[in-house]
Amino acid sequence: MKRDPSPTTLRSQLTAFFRVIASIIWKDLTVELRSRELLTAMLVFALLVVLIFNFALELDVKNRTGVTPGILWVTFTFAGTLGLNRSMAIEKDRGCLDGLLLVPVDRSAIYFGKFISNLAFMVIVEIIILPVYSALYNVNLFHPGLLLVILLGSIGYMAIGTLLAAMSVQTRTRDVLLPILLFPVVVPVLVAAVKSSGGFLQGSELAEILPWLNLLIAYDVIFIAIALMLFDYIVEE
Amino acid sequence: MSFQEITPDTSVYMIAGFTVFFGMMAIYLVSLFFRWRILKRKLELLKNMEKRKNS
Amino acid sequence: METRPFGLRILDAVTVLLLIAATCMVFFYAPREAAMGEVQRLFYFHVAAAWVGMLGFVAAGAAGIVYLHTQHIIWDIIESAAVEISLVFFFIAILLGSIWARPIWNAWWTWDPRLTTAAILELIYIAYMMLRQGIEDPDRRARFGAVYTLVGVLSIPITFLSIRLFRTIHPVVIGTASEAARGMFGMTPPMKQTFFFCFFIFTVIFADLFWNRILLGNLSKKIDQLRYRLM
Amino acid sequence: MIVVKNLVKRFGLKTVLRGVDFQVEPGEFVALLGSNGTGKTTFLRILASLSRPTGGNVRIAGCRLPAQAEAVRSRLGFVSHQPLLYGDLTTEENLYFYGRMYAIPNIEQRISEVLDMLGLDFHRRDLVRTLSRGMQQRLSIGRAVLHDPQVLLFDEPYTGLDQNASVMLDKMLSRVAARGRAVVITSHDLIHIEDLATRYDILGRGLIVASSTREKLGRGSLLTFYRQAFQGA
Repeated sequence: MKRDPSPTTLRSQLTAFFRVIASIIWKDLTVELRSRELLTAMLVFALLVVLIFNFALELDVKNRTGVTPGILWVTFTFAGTLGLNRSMAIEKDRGCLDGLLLVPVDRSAIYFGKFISNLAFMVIVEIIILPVYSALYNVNLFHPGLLLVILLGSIGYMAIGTLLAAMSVQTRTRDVLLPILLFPVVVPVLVAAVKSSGGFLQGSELAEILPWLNLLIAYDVIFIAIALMLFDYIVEE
Repeated sequence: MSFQEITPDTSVYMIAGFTVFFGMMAIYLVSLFFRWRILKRKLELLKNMEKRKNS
Repeated sequence: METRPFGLRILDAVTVLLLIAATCMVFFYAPREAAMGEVQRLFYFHVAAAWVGMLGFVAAGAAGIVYLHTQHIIWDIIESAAVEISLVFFFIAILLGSIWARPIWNAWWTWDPRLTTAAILELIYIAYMMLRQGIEDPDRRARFGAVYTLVGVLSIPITFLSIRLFRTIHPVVIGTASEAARGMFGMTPPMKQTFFFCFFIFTVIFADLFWNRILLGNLSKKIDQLRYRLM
Repeated sequence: MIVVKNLVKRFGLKTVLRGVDFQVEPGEFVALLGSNGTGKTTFLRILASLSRPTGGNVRIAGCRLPAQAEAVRSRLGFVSHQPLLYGDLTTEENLYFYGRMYAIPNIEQRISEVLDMLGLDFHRRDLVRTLSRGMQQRLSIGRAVLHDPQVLLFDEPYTGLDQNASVMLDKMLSRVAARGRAVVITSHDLIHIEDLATRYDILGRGLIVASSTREKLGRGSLLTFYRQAFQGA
């Protein structure tokens, strides 16, 4: 690597990095606050999925606790792809992605910015769905462990989802392609998240849940690292 | 384990299995062969076109 | 590269002969397994096909890394060839596994970690094919293909781990739980010899198909080049 | 300011640029002309560090591409034929967003300056998607000059503009070019370009086939020059 003519210190590079991340998050939230397209779509869709499960699975009291983690994660997964597609379409429609790529900062900052705002949208949807679900089915979901699992699972899902959405938005089939690309590679997240959510809800011992939590954390770390390495190849010609 | 003493007759499944194996291999080979032939034909066509263009 | 090189023709012939030899060995040399009967003979080809699938999987991942590093189109051709062969052979392995499982476990499908992982890998490969189909520009197709291959290659071991963990915590095995029924039969020496012979033969089959498929990819690239020149 | 030597760009099998040599001094306003599909956009995208060159040397403001892309990007403004603006943000917010990412000191003041210059002060709080195409294009220029770059690149800025908007754009272009910047503009609209640019380079089949300055050509003869260049090539 060659040095820039105007030598910049690591510290100023870091501030630039975080400033870009913060700007992208600010921008995404402002746009969303104004149009409310993305969150509305995700929320309505998530509620519909919960509703459909009620009829599809006949959720009587006996069944509920067993299938609750499964229903929650299916809902989050589907709503998540909806959000990812929309969030990337915003960048692609008016060529804004090029505008971001022109900013003098390492491209991983753009990945992180989009990743964190996508994650924020997913977490917002989850925060709304959880109380609604517990009210509708009379299940207490407010367990700190469960919240931790949901956060870890969403991180893993969005880490790889942001990367693949940046890819699928540049193809001919666009939004159809994203779930097809994404679902087979997030299987470990779903397995681990469903299992550990179930563990917390049924009050299993921590030793039983711990392997799943470790798996989630490992997945998160590995896939954030991978996405950082590969993001450049996706946005550059 | 009752069936450990008497060997069950599973030859039908065996025959089905090997049929599937050789069938799949054949399908793949045939697909490779046809793709190869189609490409060769295209190549011939393009070469002729190039010759005509040059002459 | 309009005609296949002499070496490849010889390899083709050798491969066919070896496959015939392997088939004979499976039928006539390997003894009948007492607990499962004739269907156990599928085991040799089943495992060997999965082995070829694994070879293709590793080759695709390696080619993906090299492509992203060098950006040379030949590595993209190699990568897609490896994916295609791996797709076919994992599919064969899954089918043979199912047919084997039916009389033994009384079910076509068990959610065994290896079997499930293979099925998920098939889905990743299909997604890979669809991704490539959706991109016009050959450079971008190659880049995205390589990126997705790498994502798949890294997620598969974790998937396998997670499904195995899933099974160990919930030890509900469909069908009988006897050792024999789970496929862990003791192999007699002739069985072992057949097994390793099949492994070897299928590696040769892999090499032969891989070579052929790479030539096919090369030919297709050449045609695109020629067509572009004529336009 | 811009030095390009033997630039080659291939997309898969297509060779779009086959050895372009190109140079722009500070204060020069270069029009890059040529019919569609001759690689004008590709060329500008390489200069803007959005696309990697396959071969050759590119230096912008003394920095090499793509090795020192970040340094180049901070000295460069790029206006694409897409506006690169967010429809659901206001005029002011769009500039604020880009300004923050470029780390511009006194952002508010700089935004006011730019909006004044563009004549968009009145639309400060309008959502970008409610603006006309011409106003969006002007704002897009504002976005590109926000960080006061030494090099400005315009890719087909006249596409989709009506007569009034084009005249307005002419004014903007001459205003942003007047500060000793190096400007490169691509277009197939010869009429507007003729009065603006100081030099005309013609790109045909991936090479610069002809080049001339305004002084040499004299008024009204760009079209003839353009035609001759293609007959010669």
